[in-house]
Amino acid sequence: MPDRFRFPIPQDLDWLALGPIIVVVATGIVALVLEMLRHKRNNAAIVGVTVVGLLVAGALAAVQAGEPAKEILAATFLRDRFGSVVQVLMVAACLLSVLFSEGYLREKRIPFGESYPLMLWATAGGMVMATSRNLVTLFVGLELLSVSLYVLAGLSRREAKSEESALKYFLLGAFASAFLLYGIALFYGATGSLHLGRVAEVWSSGFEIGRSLLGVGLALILVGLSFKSAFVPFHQWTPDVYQGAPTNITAFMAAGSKVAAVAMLYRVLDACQPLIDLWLPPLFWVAILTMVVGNLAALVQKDAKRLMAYSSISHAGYLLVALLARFKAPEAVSDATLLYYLASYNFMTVGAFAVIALAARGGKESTGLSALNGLWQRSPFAASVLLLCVWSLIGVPGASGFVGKLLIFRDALAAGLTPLAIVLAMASIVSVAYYLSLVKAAWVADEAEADQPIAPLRTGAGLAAAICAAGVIGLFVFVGPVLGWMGGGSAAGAGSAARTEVRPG
Amino acid sequence: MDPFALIWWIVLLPLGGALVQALFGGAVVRGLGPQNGKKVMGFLAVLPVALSFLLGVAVLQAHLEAGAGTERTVVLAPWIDLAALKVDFAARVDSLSLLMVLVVTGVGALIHLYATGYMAEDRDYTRFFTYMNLFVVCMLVLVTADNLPLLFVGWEGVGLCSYLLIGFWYRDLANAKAANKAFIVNRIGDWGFMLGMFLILVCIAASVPEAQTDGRWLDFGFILPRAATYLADRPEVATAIALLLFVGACGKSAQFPLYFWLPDAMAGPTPVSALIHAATMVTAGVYLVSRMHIFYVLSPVASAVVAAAGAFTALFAALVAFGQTDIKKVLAYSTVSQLGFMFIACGAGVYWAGMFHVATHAFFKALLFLGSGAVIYAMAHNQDLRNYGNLRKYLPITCWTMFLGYLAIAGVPPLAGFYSKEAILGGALASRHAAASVAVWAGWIGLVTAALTAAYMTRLTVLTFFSGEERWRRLQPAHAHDGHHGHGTEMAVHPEDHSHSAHAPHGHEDPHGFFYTDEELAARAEPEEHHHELDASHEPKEAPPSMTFPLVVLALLSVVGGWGLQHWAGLQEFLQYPGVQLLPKGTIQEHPHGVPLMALSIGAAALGILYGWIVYRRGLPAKEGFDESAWHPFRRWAGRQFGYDDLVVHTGVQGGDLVAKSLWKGFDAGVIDGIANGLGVLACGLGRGLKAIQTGFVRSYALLMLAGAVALLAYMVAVLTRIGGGN
Amino acid sequence: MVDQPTGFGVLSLLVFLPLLGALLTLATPREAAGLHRTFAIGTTVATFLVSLWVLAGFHGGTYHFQMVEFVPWLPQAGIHYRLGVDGISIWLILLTTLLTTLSAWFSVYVRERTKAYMVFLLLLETAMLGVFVSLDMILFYTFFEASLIPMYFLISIWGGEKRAYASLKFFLFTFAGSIFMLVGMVALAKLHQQATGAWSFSILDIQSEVASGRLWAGALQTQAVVFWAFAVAFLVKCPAFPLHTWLPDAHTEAPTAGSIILAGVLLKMGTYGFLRFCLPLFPDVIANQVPILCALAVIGILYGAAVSAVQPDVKRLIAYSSVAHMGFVLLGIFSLTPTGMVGGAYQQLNHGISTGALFLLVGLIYERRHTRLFRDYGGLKAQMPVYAALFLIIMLSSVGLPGTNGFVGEFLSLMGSFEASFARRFGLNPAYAVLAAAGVILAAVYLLWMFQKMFYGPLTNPENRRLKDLKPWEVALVMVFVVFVFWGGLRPATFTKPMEASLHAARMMALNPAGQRPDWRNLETEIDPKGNLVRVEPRTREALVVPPAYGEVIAPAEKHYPLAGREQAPNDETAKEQPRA
Amino acid sequence: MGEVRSLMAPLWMYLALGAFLFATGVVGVVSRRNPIVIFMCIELMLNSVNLTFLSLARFAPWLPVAHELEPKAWMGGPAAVIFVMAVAAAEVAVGLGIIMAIFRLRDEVDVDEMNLLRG
Repeated sequence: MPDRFRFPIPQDLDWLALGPIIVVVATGIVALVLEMLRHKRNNAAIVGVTVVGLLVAGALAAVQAGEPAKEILAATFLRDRFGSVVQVLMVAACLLSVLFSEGYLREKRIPFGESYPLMLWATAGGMVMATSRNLVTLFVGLELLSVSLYVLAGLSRREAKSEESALKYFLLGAFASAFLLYGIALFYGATGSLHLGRVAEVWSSGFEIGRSLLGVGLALILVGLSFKSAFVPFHQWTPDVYQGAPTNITAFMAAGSKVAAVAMLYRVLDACQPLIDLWLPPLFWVAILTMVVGNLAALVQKDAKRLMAYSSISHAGYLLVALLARFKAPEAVSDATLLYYLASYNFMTVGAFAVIALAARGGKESTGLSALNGLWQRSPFAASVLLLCVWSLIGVPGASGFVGKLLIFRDALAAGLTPLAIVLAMASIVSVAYYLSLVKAAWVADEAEADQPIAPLRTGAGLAAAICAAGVIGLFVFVGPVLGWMGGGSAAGAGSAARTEVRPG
Repeated sequence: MDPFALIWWIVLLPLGGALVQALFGGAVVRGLGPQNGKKVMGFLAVLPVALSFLLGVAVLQAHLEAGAGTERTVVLAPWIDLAALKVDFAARVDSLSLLMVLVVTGVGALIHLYATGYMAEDRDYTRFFTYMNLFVVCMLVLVTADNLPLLFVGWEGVGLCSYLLIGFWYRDLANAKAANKAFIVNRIGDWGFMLGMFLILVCIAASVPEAQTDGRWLDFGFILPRAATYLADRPEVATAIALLLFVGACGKSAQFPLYFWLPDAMAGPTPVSALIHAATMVTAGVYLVSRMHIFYVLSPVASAVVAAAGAFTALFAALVAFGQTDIKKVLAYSTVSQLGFMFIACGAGVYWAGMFHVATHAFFKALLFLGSGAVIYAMAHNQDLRNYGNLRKYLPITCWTMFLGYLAIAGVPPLAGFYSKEAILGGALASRHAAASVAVWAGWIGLVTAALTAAYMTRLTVLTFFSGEERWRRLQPAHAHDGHHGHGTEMAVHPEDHSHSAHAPHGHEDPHGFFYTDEELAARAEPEEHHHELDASHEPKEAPPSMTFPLVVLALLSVVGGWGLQHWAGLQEFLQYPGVQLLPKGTIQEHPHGVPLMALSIGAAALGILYGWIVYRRGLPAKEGFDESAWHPFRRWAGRQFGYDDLVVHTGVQGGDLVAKSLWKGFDAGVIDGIANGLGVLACGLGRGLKAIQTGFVRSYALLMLAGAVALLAYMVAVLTRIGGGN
Repeated sequence: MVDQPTGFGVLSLLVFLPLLGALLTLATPREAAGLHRTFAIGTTVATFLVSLWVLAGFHGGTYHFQMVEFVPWLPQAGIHYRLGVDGISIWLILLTTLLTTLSAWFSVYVRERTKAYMVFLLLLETAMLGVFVSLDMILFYTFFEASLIPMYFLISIWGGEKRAYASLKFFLFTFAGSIFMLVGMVALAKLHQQATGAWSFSILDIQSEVASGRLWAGALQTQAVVFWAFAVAFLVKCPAFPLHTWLPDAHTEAPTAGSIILAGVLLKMGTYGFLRFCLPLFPDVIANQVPILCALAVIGILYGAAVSAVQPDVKRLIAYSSVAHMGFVLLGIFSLTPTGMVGGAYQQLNHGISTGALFLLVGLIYERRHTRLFRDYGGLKAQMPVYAALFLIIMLSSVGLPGTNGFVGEFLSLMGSFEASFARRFGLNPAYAVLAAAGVILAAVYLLWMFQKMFYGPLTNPENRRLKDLKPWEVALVMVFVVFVFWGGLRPATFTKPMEASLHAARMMALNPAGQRPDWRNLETEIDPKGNLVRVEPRTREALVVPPAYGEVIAPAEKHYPLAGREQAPNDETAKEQPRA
Repeated sequence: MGEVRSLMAPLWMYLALGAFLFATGVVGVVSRRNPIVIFMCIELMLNSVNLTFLSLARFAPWLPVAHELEPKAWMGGPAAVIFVMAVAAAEVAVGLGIIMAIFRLRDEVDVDEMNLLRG
C-alpha cells in the first residue's frame, strides 16, 4: 500500500513517556462507558476502574521521574523529572478527591457517574500542562482541565449556588484564556514558533520587535495563568467557585488545578528566564498582594469552604515566592522546594476538604464553620485529621507544611528575596487566627451547637483522610528522601549535604 | 568533744522542738485530751530552749577559758557553693554572739514557761509554740551566724515568726493587717540590708587577689579585718555601706522612720510582745550595728546619722507614750524609745553600752510585758489602763515584780536600767568620736528622754496598781471592748454556722467528697470558748505560778542585772569592742564615770517619777478619761503619733493602690492589649474591606481582572520602551 | 571533626515515651476515663524515671553536650536529628518530667473528655522535653512550636470563661514571636553556608563558627537583627515586660494542669532559649543589648509586682507574679556574671517549683469551690489548717524567704546584677540593681496580701463552711513541692553544681574575644572548677564523664568588682596577682 | 528588504484590527449583562486572536528568518487557529449547558442577578 495512505506514525514516539496521560484518558473513556452500562445508579464499578486507572498512571509517572529528559512528538511533549513529579501529584490529587467523592455525592443526592470521567480528563489536562514546552499543547491541556471543571462545578444541578459558581467560573475562565491565547499569539509572532525553546535566543538576539512582542505577550500569558493559579488581582473567582462547587470538586480544584497552573507557569517562566528582569518586579508585588489579600480576607470568613478558598489564595502566594526564588537564583535553588510544597499542599488541602465534606447530609450541605461543631464526638478520627491538616497549613512544625515554608524561607533568603520572606512570615501569623477558628469549630464546640449532625465517616472518606494524614506526616518525617526524589540530587543543598559531613572541626 | 561544737546544738534543739510541736502537737493534744496534752506539749516547748540556755552557759565557760577576746567559727555544712561564691552554715563564737545567745535562750525560756500558762486556754496552743520555738531558732541563727547571708536567714526568719505570731489570732482581720504591716516594713529594711551586703561584697572582695580567698567573700572573718584597711581611705564607701545596713537595722529595731510597725505588733499575744517585740528580735538591729561597727567607726557621717536617728526616736516615742491608754501600747512605745537609747550608744561609738542596754532592757522590758500580760489575763483581756486601778490588792506578785521592772526602766540606781542607760549617756556626752558633736547632742536628748521615760512609766504603774479607786467597778459594757484584741471575734462567726449549713455549696452533689455532710458539720461545731467581758462585777485573780515564776526571776535580774553585768561580769572588757584592734588609735572612747553625769541621770529619773506621782496618785485625771475630746490637744496629737503613721500608711497604701490600678487598667489592658487587639481589629477591618470588594458580580470580577491586566501591560510597555528593544 | 551517626539513644526514649503513651491512650475507648488516667500517669511516671536515669548518667564537670545523638535527617539543608544535654538543660528536663507527672496526677479531677485531655498533656510533655534536648535549630523550633497546639487545646477546651480569647491570644503572641526566629535560624544557617560552604542548622556547627569568629566576620548589623529575631521570640515566651499580656489571660483561663505546666515549664523555654542561643551565638552585639534586656527585666519585676498587688483573682495574681519572678531570671542571666547567671538559671527551677505549686494549690481549692475570686474566700485557715500551712510554705518560697529555694535564686541574681551594674559594665548603672532589689519588697506586699485575703479574717462566706481539709493524696502531691522548696533552699549546691560549667561557658561564649571562646565542638577545651577556660587532652564525647587533666588556661574566669576596677587601692595587689594565661 | 517594508504595512493593519477586536470583546465582557452576549464577546476576543495568528504567520517579515531554522515551525500559527476554534466550540457547548441549567432553576439569566456567592 502506498506510503501516503498510511497513517503517519511519528518517528520519535515514546509510549512510556505518554503512558500516564493515555492511561488516564482511556480510564475516563472506560468509566464513561461503564456509566452508560451500569444499572440503578451504582457507581462502585466506575470508582473502582477510576482508582485502578489512576494508580496505574501514577505508577507509570513515578517510575519515569528518574529518566533523562526528552522531548517527543515534534517537541510538543516533554518528559522530565519536574513533569513526571507533577503528574504524580495530579494523579494523587484526583485519586484522593475521588476516594471521598462517592460517599459525599450520595449524601448530597447527586450520584452522577459522569463526574468521574470528567475528573479523570481534567487530571489528564493538568498532566499535559506540566509536560510540554509547546504553547498550544499547554493551552489545550489548560482548556481540557478547565472545561471539565466548568461542568463539574455545576454538577449539583438543583443547587443555584452550584450553577452560579459554574457560570462564573466558565465566563471568567474563558475570559482569562482569551488573554492567554493572545499572549501565545504574540509569542508566536516573536519567535515564529509555538515552542518556548526559542524565546531565549530571540530575546538575546536583541531583535527589537521580537523583544516587545515577547514582553507584551508574556504579560498577557501571565494574566491567563495568574487567573488559573488564583493570584491577586485575578483571584476573585476562587472563593465563589470553591464555595459553590460540590466539595469533592472543590478539593480537586484546590489541589489539582493549582498544581497544574503552577506547573504551566513554571514552564513559561523557565523559558523566559532571560527576561527575568522584566517579569520579576511585577510578580514580586503580585506575590505580596496575594499573600496579604488572601490572609486578610480569610480572617473574616464564616464559611469553611470560602475560608479554605482564601487560604488557597494565600498559599498560591507562597508558591509564587518559591517560583520567584527558583528563577532568581537557579544555581542555588532547585525545583524541589516548589514540588515539595505542592505535594504537601495537595495532602493538607484535600484532607481538610475531605473532612469538611462530612458536613453534607441527606441532600443538604451547610458549609458554615458551625457545621463542623461536635465533629470530635461524631468522628474523633476525622477531627484529628482536620487538626493535622490545619496544623500543617499554619506551618506549625511536626507536619509537612512547616518544612515547605522553611524551604521557601531558605530559598527566598538564598535568592535575596528577604522582603518576601518577611511578608510570608507575617502572613502566616495572620493565618493562625482563621485556621484556628476552623479547628475550634471541630474540636471545642459541642454537637448541640451544630445546625445539623455531621455525616458518619465512610470508608472512602476515611481512607482519603488517612492517606492525607499519612502524607502530611510522612512528608515531614521523610523529607530527606522526598526532596532527593523531587530535586533529583540537582538540589543546591545536596552537594552541601555531602560537605556538611566532612566539615573541619 | 569540742565544747564549741555545742553551738550548733543550741540552734538545733529548738528546731527539733518546733518540728515536734508542728508534727505531733495536734495528735498529742487530741490523744491526751486538752488538759494533759497541753501540759505535755508545753513542757516539750520549754525544754529545748532551757537546754539551749544551759548549753550556752557551757559554751560561755569554754569561751572564757579560751579568753574573752578570742573568736571561733564552727562550720556545720556548706550552703551556697559556687566557684565564685561560697557560703557556709557557720556559727561564730565570740563574746558578742554568746551574750546574745544567753539573753535569747535565757529570757526566751522564761517567756516560754510563762506562755504555757498564758496560752493554756487557747485552741491553737501547739501552733503557738511551734512559732515560738521557730522564732528562737531563727534568732539564734541570726546572732550566731558567721556570714552575712546566714545572718540574713535569721534576720528574715525572725521577721517571719513575728509575722506569724502577730497574726496568731488571725480571725480578727486587724491582727492579720498588723502582721502584714510588720513584715512589709521589715522587708523595706531587708532591702537596705541586702544592698549593703552586696556593696560590701563588691567593695571588700574587690580588694583581695583571687589567690588569697576561697570565695567566702561574705564571712565576717573575711570582711571585718579587710574593711579597716580597705575603707580607711574610702570614707564615702564606708558611709554608703553603713547607712544601707542601718536601713535594715531601722526596720528591724523600729527606729524612725520605720518604727511604726511595732505598736501595731502588740496585736500578738503578750508573751510574743515580751519575747519578740521587747527582749530579742527588735534588738537585732543593735546587734547588727555592733557586729558591723567597723563601718560606722570608719564613717563619722553614718555614726552621726545613727545617733541622731536614735535620739529622735527615743524622744519621739517617749512623747507618744504619754498619749497611750492601752497598757501594751505604752510599753511598745517605751520599747521603741529604749531602742533609741541603744542606737544613741552605737552612734556615739560606745557599742558595748548599746549591747549592755540590750541585755538589761531584755530583763526589765520582758518583765514589764509579762507583768502587763498577767494584768490583762486577770482583767479578762481588757488592756485599757483607764479600767485598772488599785490592782496591787488582787495581784501582789505581779504588782511588786512589775514595780521593780518599772524602777529599773526609770533608771533608779542601783537597778539594771540605771547602769546601762548611764553607760550610754556617759559615753555619748563624753564622746570623742569623729561625730562627737551629734553624739553629745544625742546624749542630752537622751537625758531628757530618761526623765520622760520615768514619767510615763510612773503613769502606767500608778494607774494600774495604785491610785485608790478600782475604775472597772463603774464600767459600762460600752467601754469594755477598748483595745481588746483577738479571742472574742473568732466566735463571732459561729452563730450563722448552722443557719447556712442547710445547703451544700452551689447545691450540687459532691462526687469527690470535698464537703462535710450535715452530720459531720454538726459534729464539727466547736464548743463556744467561754469568755466573759470585763464588767463591774469582775474579780481579778493572780496568775498561776507558771506565769508568776518568770516574773520573779526577771525581777531579780532587773535588780541585779546591771550591776552584775558591769562590775561582776565586767561586760565592757568582756565585749572587748569586737574588732577594735583593727582600728586607728583613739577612735573609740573609754567611757568616763563622771559623778556629775550620774547625778544628772538620777535627777532626771527622780524628776520624772515625781511628776508622775503627783499627777496620777489620786487616780485617773478627769482630762485623761474615756472622753478623748477632753484631753489636752498635745496628748491627743501624741496619741495619734503626731499623724506620722496615718500619713505614711495612707500615702503608701492608697498611693500604691492607685498607681498599680492605673498601671493595670491603663497600661496593661489599655496600651499593650490595646495595641495587640487593635492590630487584630485592623486586620479584620481590612478583611471586611476586601469582603466588600468581593461583590459576587461576574462583571466586577472581570473588571478587576482587566484592571490587573492593564496594569501589567502598562508596566511591560513602560519598561520595554525604557530598555528599548536593543540591549 | 566528623559527626558520626549514633542512632537513637536514651534521650530519644525520654522524648518520645510520652508520645508513645499518647498513642496508647488514643487506642483506649472514649468512655474509659480511669484507663486514660492510668495510662497518662503511668507514662509520665515512666518518663520521670527515664529522666532520673539521664540525670544519673549526667556529669557536671564539663560544659560539653552529653549523651549526644545524631541521626541524619535532611542532608540537603543541613538539618539533622541531634539531641544532647548539658548543665543548662539537665535540670529543666527533670523539672518538666516532675511537673508533668504531678499535673497528670492532679488531673484525675478532669471529668469530661479525659482521653483528649491526657493525650494533649502527653503530647505537650514530648514537645517540652524535645525543646530542652534539641541541638538542631529546626528540631528545637519544631518542638518549640509543637508545644503550642496541645496547650492551645488544653486552654480552649478545658479552660475558664474567657478561654477562647485567652487561647487564641496565647497562640498568636507566641507564634508571632517565634516565626521571625525561624527566619533568623535560616539566616544563621545561610551565614554558616557562606562561611563554610555547607548549610547547617546544628547549633554545634554554628556556635563553633561563631567562636572562631568566622561566621559573623564582623557583620554587626546583621548580627543585631538576627539577635533580636531570636530575642523577641524568647521575650514573648518568658514573658518580659511589654510582651507579657498573653500570660495573665492564659494562666488564668487554663485548667490547673495547664497553668502548672505553663508557669513551670513553658516560660522556661524563653529563658532557656536566651541561654542556649542568644548568649553563645551573638557575642559581638550582646553587650549593647544587655542594658535593654536588663531594663525590661527590672521593669518586669516592678511592674509585675505592682500589677499583681491589685488583682481580684488569685490566679491572675500569681500569673502577674510570674512576670516579676521571670524578671529576676532575666536579670541574673544578663548580668553576665558568674554568680548572676547561676542565680538566674537556678531561679528558673525555683520559679517552676514555687509557682507551679501555687497553681496546684489554687487548683485544689478551685476544684472545690469553682471560683478564683478573693471575695469568695477569706478565713479558710480555720477551715483547712493543713491546706493553709502548705500554702504558707509555698507562698513564702515565692516571697523568697531565706531558707527556701526562692531566696537563693533571687539573692544570686540580684548579687550578679549588682556586681555588673556597679562595675558600670555594658552601660548598666546601679539603679538597675537597686530597683530590682525593691521588687523583693513588693513581692512581700502582694503575696502576703493574697494570703491574708484567702486565709485570714473571719470565715464570712457560708459556702466555705462545709469545706473539708485536703485529702491525704493531695497533701502528698503538695509535699513533693515542699520537699524541693527546702532542699533547694538549704542544699542549693545539689542543683547549682551541675550547671556551673555550662553557665561559665555560655558567659565566655558571650564575652570573650574570638579565639578565646569555648567551642561546643572542640573537645580539647574545658571549664575548670574555678571557672577558667583551659586546654585539655582531646577526648571522645563518651569520655566526657571522666574529669580531665587541665592544661594551661586559655581565658581566666574574670572577677568583676567595680571599685577595684575603677580606682586601685594603694595597698592591694589585685591587678598584679590576677592569674594570667 | 523592500518587499519586507511593503509587507509591513498590511501586517500592522491586521494586528491593529486584531487588537481592536480584542478590546471590543473585553469591553463587551465587562459591560453586558446577558451571559450569552458576554460569551459572544469572548468569542470575539478568540477570533481576534485567530486573526493575529494568521496575519503574523502570513505577513511577519522576520518570521522567514526563523523558518529557515525550523522550516515546519511557522505552521504552528495556522495550526493553532484550528485548535482555538475547536476549543471555542467545546466551551460553547459547556457554556450553553450551564446557562440552560441556570435558566431551568430561575427563569432569567442576568448575571447581575446572580450573587448568592459573595463576600
